[in-house]
Amino acid sequence: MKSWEPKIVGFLCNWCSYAGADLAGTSRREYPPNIRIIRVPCSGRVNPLFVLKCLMDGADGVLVSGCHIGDCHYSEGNYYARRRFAVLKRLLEYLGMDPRRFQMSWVSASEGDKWAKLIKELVQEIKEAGPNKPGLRKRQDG
Amino acid sequence: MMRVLTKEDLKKLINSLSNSFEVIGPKEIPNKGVFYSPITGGDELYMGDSFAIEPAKKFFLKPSCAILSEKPDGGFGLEDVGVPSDKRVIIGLRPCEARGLTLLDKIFDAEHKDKFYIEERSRTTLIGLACDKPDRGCFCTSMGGSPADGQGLDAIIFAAEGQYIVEVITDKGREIIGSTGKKLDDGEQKARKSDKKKRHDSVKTKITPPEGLDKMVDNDYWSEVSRACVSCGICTYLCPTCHCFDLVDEERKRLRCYDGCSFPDFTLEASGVNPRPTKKERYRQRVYHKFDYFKKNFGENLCVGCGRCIRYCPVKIDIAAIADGARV
Amino acid sequence: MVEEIRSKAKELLKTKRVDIIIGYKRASDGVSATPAFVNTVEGADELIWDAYCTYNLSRYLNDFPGKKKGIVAKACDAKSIIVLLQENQLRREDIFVIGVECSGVIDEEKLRFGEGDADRIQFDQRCKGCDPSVYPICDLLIKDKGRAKTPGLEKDPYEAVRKFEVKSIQDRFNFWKEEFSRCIRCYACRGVCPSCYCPRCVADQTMPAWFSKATSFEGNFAWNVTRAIHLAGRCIDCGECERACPIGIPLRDINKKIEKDVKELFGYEAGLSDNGKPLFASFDKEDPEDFIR
Amino acid sequence: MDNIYLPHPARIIEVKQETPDIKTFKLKFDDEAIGRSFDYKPGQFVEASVSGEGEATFCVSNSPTRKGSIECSVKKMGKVTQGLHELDVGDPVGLRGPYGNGFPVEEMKGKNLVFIAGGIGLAPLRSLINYCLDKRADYKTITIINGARSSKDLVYKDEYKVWEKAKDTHLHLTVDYQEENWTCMVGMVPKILEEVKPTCENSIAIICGPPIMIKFTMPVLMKLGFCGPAIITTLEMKMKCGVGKCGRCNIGSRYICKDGPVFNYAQLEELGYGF
Repeated sequence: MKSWEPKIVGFLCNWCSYAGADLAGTSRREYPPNIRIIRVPCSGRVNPLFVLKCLMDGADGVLVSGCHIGDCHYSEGNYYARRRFAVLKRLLEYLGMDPRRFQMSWVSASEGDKWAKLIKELVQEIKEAGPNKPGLRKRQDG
Repeated sequence: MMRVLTKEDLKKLINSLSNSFEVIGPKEIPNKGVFYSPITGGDELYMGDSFAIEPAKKFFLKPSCAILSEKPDGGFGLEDVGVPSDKRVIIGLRPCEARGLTLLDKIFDAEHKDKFYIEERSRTTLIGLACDKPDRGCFCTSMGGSPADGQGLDAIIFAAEGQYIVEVITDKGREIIGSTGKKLDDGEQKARKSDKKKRHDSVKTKITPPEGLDKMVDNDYWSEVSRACVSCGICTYLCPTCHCFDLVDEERKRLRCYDGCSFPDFTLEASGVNPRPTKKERYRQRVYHKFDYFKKNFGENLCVGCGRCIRYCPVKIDIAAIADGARV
Repeated sequence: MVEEIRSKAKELLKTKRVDIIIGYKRASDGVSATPAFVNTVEGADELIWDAYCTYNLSRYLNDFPGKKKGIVAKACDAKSIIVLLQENQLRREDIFVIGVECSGVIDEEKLRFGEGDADRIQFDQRCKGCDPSVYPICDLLIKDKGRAKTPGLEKDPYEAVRKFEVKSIQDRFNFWKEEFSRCIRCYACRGVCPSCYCPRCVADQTMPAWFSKATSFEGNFAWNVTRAIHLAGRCIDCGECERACPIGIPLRDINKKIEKDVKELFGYEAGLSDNGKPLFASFDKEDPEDFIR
Repeated sequence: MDNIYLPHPARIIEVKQETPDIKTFKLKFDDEAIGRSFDYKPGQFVEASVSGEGEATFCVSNSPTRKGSIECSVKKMGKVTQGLHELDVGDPVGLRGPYGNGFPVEEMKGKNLVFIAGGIGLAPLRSLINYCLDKRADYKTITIINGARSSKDLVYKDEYKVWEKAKDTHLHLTVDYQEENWTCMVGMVPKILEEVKPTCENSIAIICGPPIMIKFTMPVLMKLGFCGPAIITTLEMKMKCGVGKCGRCNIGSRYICKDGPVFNYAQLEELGYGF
């Protein structure tokens, strides 16, 4: 049996975090390939349902990443996201979801290094948390 | 055949059944209520007066049940899914629920036989528990049942002064009860009749099932009685005879899940058209299905008077009173 | 009180101030109450008021489009109305709120169905955290002169939440797994909730299907999280969802947790004012972000 | 025991874009023996499964007299139909059926037939029209009134020429509003029906289309002298199981999937419903 590798879904805002991840790539920063990126216009676009769907459909971790406060391309999208996910994060923990599985970050377009470091840490943390198998479903690996 | 079991006998019986049967019975969860669930020992069985919240229907028509699965090799194609074949006994279900199953048989064990229902039925023995204290929601005697009725059961237990009198009805029941306990003597046998009558008379709520509902389809009565409805699925999901379902594809499986006429989405078409657009049509559908359509097709009302939909309706809509009051 | 409610209802209907009165009437079991929708002066005589009137009637306010509605409202219903006004679901001029001073409603689950027990009224747990003196939206308040049995405010309404928060993650998971496993997805929690008014709930959507329709752990967990998160900053803790739940999931525990967090994090409380933006439609530049990396 | 919900594997052998949102799929069972034994009447339907999406009900739109494949015309609407539209020739689907009662082709023998269709409502009627044309001697005059919102919403355009040329057959095409280069009729179906004035003498009208069209066409048919049993329709409702169990397609005490979908107006009135 091949060793388990976590699957992480990342919702990245188009203007900062996606560009930051891109920068990490173009400047050849190394980081683990466990993250699947979904580009969204703004972290404010991310619905708590997106996160929930990922976690219920078998993702081991979810990351929502956007511009630093004050830098939002749409002025205030990330302020809304911050509120929303503060509540969701606490709720998921209350219901027994491992806090490492849902994370949020601000990564700007120039922070390629931060991105690479963040993903390294994230993957490590989720590896420690182990596979996400809430209802002990038989998951389709791959 | 009638036998007398002490409490100890019943416990022993259940413990011994566990070897060769999957045993299911009412279990009490503190502050939540009574639920039918697998029983591992006689001590777990709840034989009190409270009724289980969910009817025993859930073991024959499961809330969600895989009926097809995609081929395991990842290739396309739907495959049949098996039904477990080990023998099962449900102990302590109420006569109304067993009667409900006899009505469901008319749907699922008829033209186009539904193997999931039929196989679950045939692997299960039903040992009923006669009711001692019907509550205000019960109206089984108006629907052709009785707290002591054996219809659809393989055996029925009557709790009597610290012991249990078991009436064996079918061979399946005999297989379970066998020679447990003592034989009931002849004098006692006669007393059973008056006990049954006493139980029958203990159901206080009485209604007259409606006739000729088809003449009042457009009546305002239906908007009046359905106004408080919150369009939830309690009445249909907890009903021992409601059997509507949805087919959904999930996780490489096709599942049959409960669905009900009270939900607006039940009949909503992809085009946006909904033939039952308001609570009036939806609630009327439920009453008509029970007291008109089913009667036209099968000669009986699709209601056993168990009272669950009345007891658990979040806004106390009372189908007994509504059916009773539906007069042209 | 009952007489006052009836005469006010009659007056409102007679003067055409409202077209319909949403109140309570006796249910068919002769003990409990059921919602009443009165549109005639004579009909107002069936209105009642007592501890069995547990429902949050503001749920029905949008069932009568284009009509002027009068509503018999307890403290919790009044708060719900505030939330509905704040979210532009109602027009203030379309409603007339008859506030009724409430001393707490009965806990039906402690009673055998259809059997009253007026002497030993056990107030519902939810009433213990409620301050029934808050009636900011009422056009009229009918006072309870014989009010004696006020359940009284709990010292710390979040005590249970705090106790649960410190449990281990595995304990918390196991607890909710067990509770959610009984969920039959009847959506009664949604049905009775005044704030669950979406024309098409995400649970019913098929394109995409947001979560499993089956009564699997995943489906039940996702539904209960979704219900709760959609009520964040909107739930006024009327506790109707928990009461309606036939299989007894402690939904109020989840609502309370969010209520507590929202208060702690953003100093926000639902149902206090109909001006001002809802929680998630607003932000503060200083909102905490210690969880963000 | 057999699983009544189990579909037979089949494949798409041809896809035709009828209108911007309607495609006709030609389907063939993988197992030829099943294909040969798949016997159906015009008006019956099948349940088609799309991998991962689910199952939906479609009427068979080709005539049983032209066997070899099963054709279904599908309008892109919900989850399953969208999934189907994404499929191409060679892709697998699942099929079970046929279900339902179908049109009373025997009772219709020796009668004049008036077909009234709106939009995709022509699909079940196309099966019946071609069936009747293939057994032309059994039926008298055939009148077809087919309407659509615009000319690009008309389905089965290739077949109009054949229908027009068939013996004693009259085709009336109509669109809701006048268009460039449109030479046929203009106006809603009820109005066209009034203009065409088919005789009610020894006639049967078969109508299928959106509810609103049926609502306004009924009075016209009545005025022309058609009575209850002589007006036939095929009903459409959300269906899931196809075998009278899942409970959503009740119309009165009948199930559309099991006892229908074809009813005449007299039967529907008896059930307490109009069209």
